[in-house]
Amino acid sequence: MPAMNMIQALNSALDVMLARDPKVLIFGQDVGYFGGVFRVTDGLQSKYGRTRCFDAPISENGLVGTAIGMGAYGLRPVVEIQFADYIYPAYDQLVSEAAKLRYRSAGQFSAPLTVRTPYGGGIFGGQTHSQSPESLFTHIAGLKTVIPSNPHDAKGLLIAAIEDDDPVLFLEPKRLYNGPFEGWRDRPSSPWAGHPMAETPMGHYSVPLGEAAVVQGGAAVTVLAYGTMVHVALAAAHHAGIDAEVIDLRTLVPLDLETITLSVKKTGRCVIVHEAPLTSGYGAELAALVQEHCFYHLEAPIRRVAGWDTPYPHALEWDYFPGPERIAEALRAVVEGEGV
Amino acid sequence: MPAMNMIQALNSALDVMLARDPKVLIFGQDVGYFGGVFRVTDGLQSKYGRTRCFDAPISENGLVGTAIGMGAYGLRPVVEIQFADYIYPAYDQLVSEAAKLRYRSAGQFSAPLTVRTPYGGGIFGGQTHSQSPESLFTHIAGLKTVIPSNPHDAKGLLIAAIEDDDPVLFLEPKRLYNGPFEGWRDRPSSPWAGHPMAETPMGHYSVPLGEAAVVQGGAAVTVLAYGTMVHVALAAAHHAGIDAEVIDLRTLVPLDLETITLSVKKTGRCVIVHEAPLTSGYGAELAALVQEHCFYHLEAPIRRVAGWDTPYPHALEWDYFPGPERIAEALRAVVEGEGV
Amino acid sequence: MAAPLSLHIPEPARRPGAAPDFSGLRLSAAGEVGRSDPQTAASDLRDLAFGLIRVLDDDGQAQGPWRPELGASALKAGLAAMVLTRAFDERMFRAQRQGKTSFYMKCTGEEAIACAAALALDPADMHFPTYRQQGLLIARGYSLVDMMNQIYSNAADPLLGRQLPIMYSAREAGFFSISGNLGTQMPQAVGWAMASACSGDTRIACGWIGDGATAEGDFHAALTFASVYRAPVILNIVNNQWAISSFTGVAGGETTPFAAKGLGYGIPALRVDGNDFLAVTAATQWAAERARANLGPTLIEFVTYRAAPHSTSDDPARYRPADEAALWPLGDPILRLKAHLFRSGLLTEQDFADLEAEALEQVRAAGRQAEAVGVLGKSRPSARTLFEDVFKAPDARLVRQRREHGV
Amino acid sequence: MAAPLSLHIPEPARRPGAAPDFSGLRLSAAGEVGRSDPQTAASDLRDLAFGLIRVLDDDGQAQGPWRPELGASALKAGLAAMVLTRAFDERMFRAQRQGKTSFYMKCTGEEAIACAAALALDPADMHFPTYRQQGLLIARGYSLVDMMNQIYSNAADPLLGRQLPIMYSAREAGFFSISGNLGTQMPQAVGWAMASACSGDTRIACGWIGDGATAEGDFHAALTFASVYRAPVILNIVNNQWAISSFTGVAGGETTPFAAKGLGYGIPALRVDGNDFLAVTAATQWAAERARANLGPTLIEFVTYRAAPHSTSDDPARYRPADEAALWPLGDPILRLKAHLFRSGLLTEQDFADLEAEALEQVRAAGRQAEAVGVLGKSRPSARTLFEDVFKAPDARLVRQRREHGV
Ligand SMILES: Cc1ncc(C[n+]2csc(CCOP(=O)(O)OP(=O)(O)O)c2C)c(N)n1
Ligand SMILES: Cc1ncc(C[n+]2csc(CCOP(=O)(O)OP(=O)(O)O)c2C)c(N)n1
Ligand SMILES: [Mg+2]
Ligand SMILES: [Mg+2]
Repeated sequence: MPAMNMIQALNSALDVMLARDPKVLIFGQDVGYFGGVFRVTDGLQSKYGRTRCFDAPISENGLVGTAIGMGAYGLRPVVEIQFADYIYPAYDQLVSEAAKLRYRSAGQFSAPLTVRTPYGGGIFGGQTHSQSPESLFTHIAGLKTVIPSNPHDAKGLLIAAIEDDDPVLFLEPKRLYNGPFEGWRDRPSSPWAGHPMAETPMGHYSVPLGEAAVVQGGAAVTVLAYGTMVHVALAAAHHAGIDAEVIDLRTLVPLDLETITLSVKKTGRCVIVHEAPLTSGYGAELAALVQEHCFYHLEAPIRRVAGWDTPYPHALEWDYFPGPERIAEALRAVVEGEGV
Repeated sequence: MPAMNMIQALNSALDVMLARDPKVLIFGQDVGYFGGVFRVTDGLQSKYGRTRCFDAPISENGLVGTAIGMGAYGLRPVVEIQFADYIYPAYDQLVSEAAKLRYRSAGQFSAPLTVRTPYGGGIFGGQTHSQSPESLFTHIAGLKTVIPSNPHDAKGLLIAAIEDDDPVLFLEPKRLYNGPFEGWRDRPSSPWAGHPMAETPMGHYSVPLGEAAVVQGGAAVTVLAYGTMVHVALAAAHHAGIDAEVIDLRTLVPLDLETITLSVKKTGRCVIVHEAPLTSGYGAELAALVQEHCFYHLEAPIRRVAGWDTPYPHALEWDYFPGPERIAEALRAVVEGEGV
Repeated sequence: MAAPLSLHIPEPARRPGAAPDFSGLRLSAAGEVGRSDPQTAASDLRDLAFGLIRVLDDDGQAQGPWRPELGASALKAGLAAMVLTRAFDERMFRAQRQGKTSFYMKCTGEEAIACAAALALDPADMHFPTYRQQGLLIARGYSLVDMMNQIYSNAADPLLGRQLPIMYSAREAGFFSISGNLGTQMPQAVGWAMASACSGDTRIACGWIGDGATAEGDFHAALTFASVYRAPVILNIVNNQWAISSFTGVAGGETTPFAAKGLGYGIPALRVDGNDFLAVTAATQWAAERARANLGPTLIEFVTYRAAPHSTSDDPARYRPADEAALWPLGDPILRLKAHLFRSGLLTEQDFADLEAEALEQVRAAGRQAEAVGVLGKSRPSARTLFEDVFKAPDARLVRQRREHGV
Repeated sequence: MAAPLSLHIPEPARRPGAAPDFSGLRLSAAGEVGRSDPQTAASDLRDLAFGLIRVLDDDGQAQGPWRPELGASALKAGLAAMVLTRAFDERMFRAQRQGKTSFYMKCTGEEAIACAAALALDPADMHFPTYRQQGLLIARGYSLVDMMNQIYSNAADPLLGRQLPIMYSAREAGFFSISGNLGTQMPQAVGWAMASACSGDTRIACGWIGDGATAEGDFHAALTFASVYRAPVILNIVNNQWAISSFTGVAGGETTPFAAKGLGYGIPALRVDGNDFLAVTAATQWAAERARANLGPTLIEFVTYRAAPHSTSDDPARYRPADEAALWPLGDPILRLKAHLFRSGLLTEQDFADLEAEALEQVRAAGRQAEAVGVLGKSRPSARTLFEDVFKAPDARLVRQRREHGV
């Protein structure tokens, strides 16, 4: 099984799906001849032709709007939004249209599109190349939200998303494209090669939507994370020397609540980590659910470690990014049962 | 002090501000000559002239985008979005621009606009005249979100919002425009006249942003609500015969966490109510905060009573709307300490 | 020192109390505007956006190069569809006033547009309508009972009571699910057409939007994508002079016709008398011929007048002269086609009276059937359906919520 | 049975390995396009969107009716601003390559547009730029050191290290805060202009957008609002032929010039040689005169070429012929103005060499000053500032978070 980085794994997923299903097509800014600014669609236009993978105008509402029409026709469009920070012009089409089409037409029409977009920080991208908007979509009934944390899952989840009959927002942690990232600002970054989850089958396979992965067993505390933060959380637990059970959610909607509650009922403690700002982040939903479902097992308040409630900065990126020290501190506090 | 309904109170706030501050102007669809589809701007164009209150194209991004430019110039625009369900085309301008302008320009420019919009259900408006999108805005650093529950507060809060130097989203519970609503689908609706909070001073006053109101003291459980749900929660507590302390948040951001924690520490129990879908609704943030800050005082899991995670229906509106029975049941469960 | 700047706030001359004034309306005589071959390059078609394509003159005669080839039965089918549409509107508006439903919207005065377009296109073509194209369904012979069941949101509503009345969806009738959010359907229509072209299909799409809603960003997106990929789509603007209380000047129509928007995208654009069944037919056929020949999109502005209130929630007496509708210079589309059929000897007064009576009876019969199922509040879909179709299969959370609701 | 449909996917002839091909470019000779009085009605100005307003011919002579009245010092100031802009770009691009910052974007080949526009408008007018208008700041004499401090995100960055490099904001220089989100500034520019007009002010606004970004809905919103309220605003499209790897055909420019977009809104539109300092000046003055006379907005398309990579993250060799920039038919804006000054006897080779040397020295001196404060990663604003300016005053939550962060 070849080792792939996340870009190669995503490219492979698209390649597999273009080959298997003539209804799949890809469009977005710079994805055609050029192969995408992150090279995720590299080589696909020349392999499958211009009507299967092509450039689109800089109009995110047009991208998603036309993809909905294509989906209603019967195709399975995969759309790339160049950065998640630029998804807002398409917000109405996603929220009012893609998410509600099946419901409002009582199943006559549906919008089986996949919207891929790189998200998250850690690359000195400033406020418009670093955002994590996932919770703005998890609130919307009718949308699924998927976030992989490694090449193997990225490919399998992307295939599952494309094959899914409902609209899926597929957020790609761009900080993980070329290698895992533990969040230490001053240590050299490592490539994916050598990481067990870089082992990625060449052909078709899928990782089902709605199944979390327990990436590290542990007894002291449950850590809920996704995307880049899975790796940062692991590093933090190691750093703090705490026996944490780390769960990679993989899909936020549908959520694998069972795996979460099973773990929290065992550990009695929970820390939730994300890059997005704290207030109304997805961590809020997770905390609400965990206290609802595990109240009588909890031995300390659930803590959230998240981005601050400010826009994403540039120079002070490492003061914003919820790195291993901040997470480690929360782990310690929760294990010691500290209130706020 | 005259009794006003909420429409009159809002109209009075706008009237007061147009008269006091030449920098205030109002625009939006049908707000000029016609006075707005809900009549909130009735009479203002003829009183203050066409450049102070005028119709705008059906372009919500244009509405908010031009208002930001006006704000940067030095005016205080008040924009009306005809229904909150139509705010999504303006989402990018609100999230990427209005919310971040002061920050990214290090205070050189700001966007002191107020975006008024009717929200919420209970009027058989179907999925595009009933939504409650508040949590899509509470996640955005740099935006304030205000929701009044009665005429007196509506006027005072709207004045405070217009006078505020930051962008404010002002959500008007349209079900309360003409009278309080307790959520009983089959009882006749009553007008505001006679309700103590309909007493509304004629002139200038403000209700500060960030201060919740304890609308009913109680010892058994704390209920957090805003907008229409304040009245439904009161009805539910009455119906269940439970001595609930009901808090009207009034502003979601900035949040009056102190009033909340004080109450929950006293009652040891908490129910949160909103019309918006459950997942990633503002109730999630409230639940997360309450368990964080009151963990060692809580005697039962916090419950959220909210809209289901479906689009807003038409015929089945009363199966969707979190009415007094559903709330009463949650109150009982929390008082009895039931887990989920 | 420069003179102070001032802002122009557009305001129609015609408000309550003032006399109706249509002097600003750019009109052409019937038959006046030349007809270019549909194969003509877009750049040679710019004038069509500024004229007004008309076929029927004041005497009901068909004039000029845009005269479509329509046989007697097609003309009568068109008239019948318009009459039925108007009768349906009348009844359902009244039904709302009687408390049988929450909301209704009429298309009175605009019937020619949807009815002619429906008949000029192929039944397999897909329309992406807005809320004032009930004529499409009616002309395509869609069940009036199903429309009423939708309006009554009752147990037989094909949309399971989920949508506001009149927000139909009828896939089999080539009628896309209507959205309450203005403009969103336009890029969707373009995407559907792109998909059809990608797939080597022969079906084309047709998007519909009001004059006011052209200001939405989605309208621009639709024109851009249609132009870039030469999508086989017809993009129709129904300019009925009003967007609730706002006149066309508030949407940018004060100085330039809406059709001219096409020119900046290299999209051929026609400005057409929307109350002229024959002109609507001809323009639609012309655009369809271009689309089917891979010549790409056409933008059509249909000039008409919203004779009815915006909706049952509206009172136009508050913002326009009471007699404006009556003085609208392009007349009534039903009376104009009727006059043409008279003139051509294809119809008698008795035939027309029969047509009207038949329409009324059809509507009444449908009404009885729908009301037998029940009206809003008296009959409704099972509460279980509330939790269905959010996704193809419900996730665990929806199952939990359904259970919590006890259904 | 109809023939199958097919989709048109626009693709430039010119890709790596192919020869540059500008045959599709609509050009006019210098002096060829007539100049209408700025008072002319928009409807009489439609042709200007399809021509190409040019003043400087191949010999550096100023031709035709659009020749602006510019004295020697104004011309030299323009040349100096362009030379300085290019020198600044060179140095900062290199600084990024040296790891001194995260990102940079050059405007090489496009200098005439921002520099001429800055000098043609009043210093009190407000620009709403996108990221390739550094020439505005430089021509307006804004501090190079402050620009560099912003680029280095250091402790002296006027924007407190919050923004990506080159996303300047300089209120005092009439330069609005740049957003990374394409197109959003356009309706904001219109709003600012509306506010100025509402207030009886005399200042006008000027919005800037790239060819690719005209596809955004905000561009349509800007044109709509500008048209409806006749806002005193100039809306500039910088058509530099590329949007990262996408040629103008992907933005709808294959069949129609971008300037033509104005026509559908009744907005006069000019298509202008963007590499011709005099043409840019003349067009800007013309538009400003209209705006100041309450005649409303003007749309200008500046035709130019993005000679540099899109940004430091880009490699254009992957998607366009290597020698395309060199063969661009409208030449280099600096060399063209230089030739004009030569020809007019206002400049010698030595003068020009001095100008270049001076620019280099200015940039170097500024560089030393900024680097003395520090480059990215070596110097930064206080962490406390992270929590400031979210609101005018922090809410309790931000205070809590700042405390939690220990600053
Ligand atoms: C995005 C959005 N904004 C606002 C509205 C509210 N609204 C409903 S209809 C309407 C007027 C539309 O006018 P027009 O497009 O001319 O169509 P007409 O009603 O005249 O057929 C408005 C503003 C909406 N439905 N969607
Ligand atoms: C809303 C949005 N979508 C996408 C992007 C990513 N992006 C940045 S620059 C660019 C190309 C812009 O091209 P153009 O408008 O022609 O300007 P130019 O770079 O040529 O000056 C793109 C797609 C963005 N910044 N904002
Ligand atoms: Mg209209
Ligand atoms: Mg460009």
